[in-house]
Amino acid sequence: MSAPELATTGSSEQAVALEGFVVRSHPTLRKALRNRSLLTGGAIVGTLVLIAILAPWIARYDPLQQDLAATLQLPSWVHWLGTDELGRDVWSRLVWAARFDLATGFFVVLFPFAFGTLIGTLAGYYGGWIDTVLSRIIDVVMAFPYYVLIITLVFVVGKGIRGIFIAFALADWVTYARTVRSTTLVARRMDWAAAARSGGLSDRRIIVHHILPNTITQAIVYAMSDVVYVILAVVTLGYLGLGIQAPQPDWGSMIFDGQLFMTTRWWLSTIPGLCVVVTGIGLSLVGDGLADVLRPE
Amino acid sequence: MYVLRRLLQAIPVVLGIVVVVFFMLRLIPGDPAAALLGTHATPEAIQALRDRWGLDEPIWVQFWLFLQQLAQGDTGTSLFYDVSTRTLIASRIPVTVALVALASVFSVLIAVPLATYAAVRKDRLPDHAIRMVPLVGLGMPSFWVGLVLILLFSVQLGWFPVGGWGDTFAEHVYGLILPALTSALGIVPLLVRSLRAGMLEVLEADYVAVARSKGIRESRVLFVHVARNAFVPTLTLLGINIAFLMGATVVVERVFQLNGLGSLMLTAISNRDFPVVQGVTIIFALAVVVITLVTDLVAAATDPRIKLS
Amino acid sequence: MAEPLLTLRDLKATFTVPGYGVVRAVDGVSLEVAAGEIVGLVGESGCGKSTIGRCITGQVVPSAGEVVLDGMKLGRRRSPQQRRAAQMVFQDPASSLNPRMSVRAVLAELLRVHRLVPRDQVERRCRELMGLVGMPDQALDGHPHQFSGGQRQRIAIARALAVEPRLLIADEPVSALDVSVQATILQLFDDLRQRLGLAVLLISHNLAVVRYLSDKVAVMYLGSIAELAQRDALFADPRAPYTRVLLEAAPRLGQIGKTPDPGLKGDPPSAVNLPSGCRFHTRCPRAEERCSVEEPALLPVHDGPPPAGGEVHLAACHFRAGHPGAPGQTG
Amino acid sequence: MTIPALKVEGLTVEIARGRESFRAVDDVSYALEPARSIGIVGESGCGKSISLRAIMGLLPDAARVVAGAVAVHGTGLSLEGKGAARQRRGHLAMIFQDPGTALNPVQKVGEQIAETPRLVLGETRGRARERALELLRHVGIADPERRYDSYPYELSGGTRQRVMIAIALASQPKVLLCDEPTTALDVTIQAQILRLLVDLREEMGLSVVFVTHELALVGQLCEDVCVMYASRLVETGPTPAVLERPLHPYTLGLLRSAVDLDEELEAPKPIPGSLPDPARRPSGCPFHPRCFLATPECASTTVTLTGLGDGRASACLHVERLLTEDGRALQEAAAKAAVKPQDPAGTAGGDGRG
Amino acid sequence: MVWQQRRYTRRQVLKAGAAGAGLLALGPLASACGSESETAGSGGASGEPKVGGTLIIGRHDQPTVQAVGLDPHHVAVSGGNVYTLDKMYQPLYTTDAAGKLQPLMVQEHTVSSDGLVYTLTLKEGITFSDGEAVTADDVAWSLNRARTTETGSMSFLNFAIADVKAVDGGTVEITLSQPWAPLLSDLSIYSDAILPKDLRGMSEKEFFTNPIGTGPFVLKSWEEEGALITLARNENYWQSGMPYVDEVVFKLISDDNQRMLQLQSGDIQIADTVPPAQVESLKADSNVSIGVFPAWSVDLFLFNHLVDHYADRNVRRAIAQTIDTAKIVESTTFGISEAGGSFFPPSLEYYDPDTPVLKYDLEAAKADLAASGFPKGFKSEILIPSGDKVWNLAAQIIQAGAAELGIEYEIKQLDQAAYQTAFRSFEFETFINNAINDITDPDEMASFQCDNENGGSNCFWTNYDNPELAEVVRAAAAEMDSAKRAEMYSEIQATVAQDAPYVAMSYPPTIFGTTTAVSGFAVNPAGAYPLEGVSLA
Repeated sequence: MSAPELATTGSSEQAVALEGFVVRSHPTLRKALRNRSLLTGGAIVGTLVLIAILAPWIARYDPLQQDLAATLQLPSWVHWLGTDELGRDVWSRLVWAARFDLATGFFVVLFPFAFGTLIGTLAGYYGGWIDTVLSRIIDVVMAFPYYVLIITLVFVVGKGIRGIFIAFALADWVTYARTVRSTTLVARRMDWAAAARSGGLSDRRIIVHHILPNTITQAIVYAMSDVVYVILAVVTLGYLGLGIQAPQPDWGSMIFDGQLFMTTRWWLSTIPGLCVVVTGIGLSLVGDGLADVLRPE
Repeated sequence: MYVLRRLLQAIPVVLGIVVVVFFMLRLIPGDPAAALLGTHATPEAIQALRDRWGLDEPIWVQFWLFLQQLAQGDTGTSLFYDVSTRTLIASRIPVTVALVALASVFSVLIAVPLATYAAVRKDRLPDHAIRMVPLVGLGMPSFWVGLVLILLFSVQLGWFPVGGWGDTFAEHVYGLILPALTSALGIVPLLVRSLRAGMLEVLEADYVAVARSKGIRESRVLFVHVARNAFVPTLTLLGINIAFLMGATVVVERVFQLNGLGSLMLTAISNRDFPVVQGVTIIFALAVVVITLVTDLVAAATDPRIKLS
Repeated sequence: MAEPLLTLRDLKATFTVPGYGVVRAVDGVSLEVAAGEIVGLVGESGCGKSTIGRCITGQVVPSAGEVVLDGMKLGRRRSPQQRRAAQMVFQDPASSLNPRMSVRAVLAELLRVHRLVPRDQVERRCRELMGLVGMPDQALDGHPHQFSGGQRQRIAIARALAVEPRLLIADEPVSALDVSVQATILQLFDDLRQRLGLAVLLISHNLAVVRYLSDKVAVMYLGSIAELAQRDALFADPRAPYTRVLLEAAPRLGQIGKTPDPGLKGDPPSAVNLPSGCRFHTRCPRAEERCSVEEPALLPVHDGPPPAGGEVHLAACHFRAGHPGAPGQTG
Repeated sequence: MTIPALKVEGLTVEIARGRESFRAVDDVSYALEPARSIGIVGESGCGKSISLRAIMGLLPDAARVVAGAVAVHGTGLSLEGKGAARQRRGHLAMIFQDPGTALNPVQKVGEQIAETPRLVLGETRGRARERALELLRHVGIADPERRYDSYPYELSGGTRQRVMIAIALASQPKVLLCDEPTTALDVTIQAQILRLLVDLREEMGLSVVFVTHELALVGQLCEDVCVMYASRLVETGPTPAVLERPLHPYTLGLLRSAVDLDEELEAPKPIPGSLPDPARRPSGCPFHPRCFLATPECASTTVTLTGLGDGRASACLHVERLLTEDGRALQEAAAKAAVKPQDPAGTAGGDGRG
Repeated sequence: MVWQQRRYTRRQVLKAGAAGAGLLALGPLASACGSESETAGSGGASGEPKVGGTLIIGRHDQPTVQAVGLDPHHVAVSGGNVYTLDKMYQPLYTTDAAGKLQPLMVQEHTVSSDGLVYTLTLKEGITFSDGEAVTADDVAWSLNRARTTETGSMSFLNFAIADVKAVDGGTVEITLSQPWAPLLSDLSIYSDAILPKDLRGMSEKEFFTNPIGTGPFVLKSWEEEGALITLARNENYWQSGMPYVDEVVFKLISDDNQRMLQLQSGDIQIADTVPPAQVESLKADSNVSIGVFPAWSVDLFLFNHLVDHYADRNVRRAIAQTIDTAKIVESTTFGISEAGGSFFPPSLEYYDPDTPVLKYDLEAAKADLAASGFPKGFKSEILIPSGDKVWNLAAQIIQAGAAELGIEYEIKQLDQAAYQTAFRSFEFETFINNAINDITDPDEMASFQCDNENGGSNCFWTNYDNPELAEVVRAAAAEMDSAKRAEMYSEIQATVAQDAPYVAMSYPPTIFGTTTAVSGFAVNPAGAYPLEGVSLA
């Protein structure tokens, strides 16, 4: 028998019986524009990103410029949030820290996101011994309490931004891998995945074009809160003396440095703390919103 | 059968943990012998110590020795304190276990009512308010929360000790309240979020509707039908998060000056006291494995379906 | 006689369920589908009918037996061409289409990857495919959530047709659809058979649907075929007691006020511990002692050569030729 | 005049979806005589299940009853509030489409049955157990002693549905509401469950409301039938009469679109178009965009269920044509005429199931 | 040559400091209360001291390591041990709160004319905690053990001693191999503590689990690996009426906030290492007194002379002149520390206030750099231990100053163990550390920091190699004439100031917080604090 011959008779009897339908204009975008979480979160994160980008103009002083004659000044018109122990302008440092922290958060999360998604996809898609081995590795890494692992790794790879980067790369991918693995398992069992396979498509094509677009959503949503976790972990490492190198302005070290003055200059640690909280709120809202918007109907 | 299967599954994980811990720690730069002997140590003295500790043996020999010791339930003798790590760890375990346990209790006591209330009042004001909790809570570093709690409750109000864990059982509990609260606040956001979703699912289930239509009291509907079904996801979630709670002890024990496993680990890692770090990390990881196992088993006992999946 | 398009020889498929046992989902099934033929596979849930479909498309690896399609023996590893030869249409329209891909993306990908048409013809071919299943061209731009169940099922059929398969496996293609829509899909199958000469293996629990579309019908019970015959022979003269029970139990518009009474007790036994002898004997209204001991083979119900123009009517029952003492029913 | 076992009047339910809300059940009224059964037929999303839940007082959070009254043997039941469901005990009981979700997965089935006698009827633990075993036996479960201690997941679909029925019977209801109780079951099991329902009805004098999408089932089981489309009743009447000569184009369409074992092998005739989204119900007669009898006034006139004698009622403006002419012929003629392209706009709207 | 981590704001360090071991050899204990001067305002209750009570001291760093027991002669004794040990054992001499050497167990001493033989007469009535009297045999045995034991921590201080003999029950004779001015001062080091001869026949392990000494307290319990140590009154203490408190508890509280908060809440009565940043707010608390005690301590910014840049004297001088020590102490310690100048702390004997130190002078700095081999500047790094707030700030100030010359510093933080390892193996370019003199004689500091060959530390791990200067240092130790020594030490200070092998940034005092219930508390310049004179209200 030859390939099915296609009659192009226009409207067949079935076309008459066709149920109605509408093809709407880009629905995801419209949904995004109607999603309150996404809009609020987007506004918050957008503002922060804008501040970060415009830091050189918004900051009124060089964040590293010391003025040892004017340390620990109270907020004034000259220094909106006062100065720190080295007479540096706190507002300027806060603004530059936004740039640093957001960039750190996003870049640090990038590798675990990519690697974890890859591993999770492979484990979930191929199953069998690949899955068994990868799952056990994931289990092993998950067995270590988060901070215990991060701290040990920071000792192994060294402090500073490089150390943080590597430590998170090694510790953080498992969460993505686990999430993506389970969503991939679900996706793989969907009929459309079976159809793609029996359509003669290669595994690589099925993974990249069919499975990933469905599974990556969750990873993206988690990545949003993960950025906050990373900022928090950096803050906490700073507290334990393993954090960012001075004099880089960073909310974490500002919280940490400021806590010595908690009783006399409360804002020194509270305001950077609030910045982390606001970032957290913004990114969580974006995450929630994205989850809503990207969820297929 | 299910129990056996779960136990078997844990074996490769435990082995993996052991391997990872051993080799990870060997990668940490810094010589423990030099660290212990200090400024005036001669190279000969350092070498003698290294020989005694077997630090110059090939790594595989060291690993084999380590496994042998581990088989006897020990991770060796602390380089720094010259006592068995088993003794050392055993003396610290009560603090950490009590802290984690109390923190778990607190997180449940805080999260469950909040989540339930939010779910019952879905989309109304209490729900919206409670849903803000995870958003705000997510971004607060626990050492900072701890500090604020100390300033507020210990310094300003004088209700709790500033730190430490006292001598008597009552003092232990009393001293652990703020630290446990600090730890708990670290996971409450996640718990509230997931529990609310889980609770909503249960509340909307048909069997809850059926229970109501039987004519039984609403309290029984909530406590027997809803609670029991919501229990399993709560438990599982808590099981997963206890790992995080344990990690948080590293920070919280420091903030509140508690001498538990977390502070032992921080000290030991600075001292390059490998046997102790090995012991503590293995204990931490094993605890996580055991807790996961126990929560799974309890969940299976509560929900008989789990045994099949 | 021409070589059949699809031949299943003594196909077996087993699954191990942890903590439960080994499930013999398909337990020695032989079946042929000729080119241009629609063969119905009926049975209740868990009888293994879907597993057979999945064995053919390669989603399930048979534990024994062979699948020969269009002269190709389909094994565990299949070339793209082998995979294309049989295409599946699924029951659940909600999961049968990738929610993230537009209809065009789905179709065009298949056309391009397999180089089924020259690159510049892809769009035209997509439209043709849409036309074939009675969907307008604009539908190419849509995403699954924008379509109703029936429309999705049409798109799924178009996707299956895109790779020019020899055989379509339709697994409960209408059971998830609203009654008023079911008919349109059934007609589409009918139409495709007539126009494309497509062979279809129609898997369904719905006897009416099977009766409407099929040329030949196989009734399955617990992993094996209980009865196999040409459509009319089977519905007019069912020989396996199970087939009769099924027909009895099916709701019919013509039987107002009569509650069906299949005379059947209990639930199907588990596929882990198949009953001894005839696997239906535990529930069979006509079972006798022999049935619990001796497993009946699938054998012709009539002695002698097959009737002209038709295939043999087979049944797996010791009393396929008629119950002892009673005259054999004839069609 | 006898007091109906169940009287539903003007039941209207609104469901909030996002910021908008729509009527999922619109002015539904019917009465069920004691020891009789009534079938409610309609396709997915027509509101048939929601109407049952409203009667049972089990509406989801997003839905509320905006009008209507429900009475069982003359006793009015409240339709709002958390206590509504509890008030049904002794009057109404309901069984669900999927016994898998309607049984508490972590409670032994025996206990689920015994709960009502023990906690509501005040029986002792032992008596409640006896009662539960009795009910299990009653619904045809062999070996009830063993089944008492089973969890739902250990049971087959058919057995679960029997357990569900036992739970329903435990509260000694007068009316049993059945929401597609056999849709998830195999035909042979379906037949067993239907048999059981019929037997129970006869033995206990139960009245039954039977919701389904399959006309054939209603035909076999119910004396009366209500056909529902897009939240409204479009036709009611004694089942044999309705099935024999439908007086609404939708009923006719349903009958003709189903393939049936008893029919000659003629092609089923689908109803053109698809179900409207309940939130975007067409104006006038909601069926008009798919109707072969539709005229422009169908789109503008509000139609109501109108009595036609012999207990029958239809909500079709053109019901007199169906009374006088052969509906099948009309339908076929219309289908032939429509082979030419149809205005897609006229059939716009998803079928609401996404 | 004993140097020490700074005492405030060290964080988790000193467990590693313990690592640093000999490193924290802190000064011997001060003399009896009779000579005590109220150096700072801590305490001050009048009248008869009250007897009884438990004194709880919150310490910043990890106390005693049980691994080596409580052996005062052992190398691995750290800062934490010292403060426990010096309450249980005593050496022959001590440093009082004013920094003067005082005889503790010695009644009088004579020196032979060649300066090689010292004869010491012991006071009578000195007993060990088990009630036995201290004899010359005990003293000779102890000093010989201290100077010869392989693990002896500070045995290098005793290098000039050839032999120690008991002449009779109350007289000890010390024979030197060369004239040695600092001898008596050396004998005040805690590690020359007096133990009973042959450890009363016990094994080391037995003895040091339940040690016997002459100090005012005895060990009661050792818990939580030294995080909680309790000492009890020595009922046989040879100075009658003392100590006043029944028990002393040493509690590890490494977190600064915690320690200060516990002090304020009264959970502890004494807190060491008060962060300078909190001094102001603590002073406002009426329940707390802050004691700021001058110390023989100096914070140094040190160059690695093995690195080309810093082998260049002009580079070192240039950088030294970018460091505004006054500003550093102002911003890092709020003026509590004194600004640096000479590498000798001002309170140390032979400190020369007229030392020609390099002052902050950007123009001169630029000129010096221009004259160097690296006129355009370079990239380098500053190594600091992680978690040290003050040094972190100091490093940032140095970083900012050097940037003016085009020298770009990166601040590298390592945890204590890695930090120690790094600078001891010369794997650094510059680092910040602190040196402290543990005894009254400045020879310790001078040789440690100027004698590359014999100083024991390659001039504090800078590898500053100046043989002529080292000669002067050695000569000064052998010189018995005070005036001549003063001249020599002025010369040493001047040479170092001009050569700038390292920069003295500041002289940090020791800061303690006490509750107002505590009286009689003082810290000597070596950092030791005796507790027999402390009482609780």
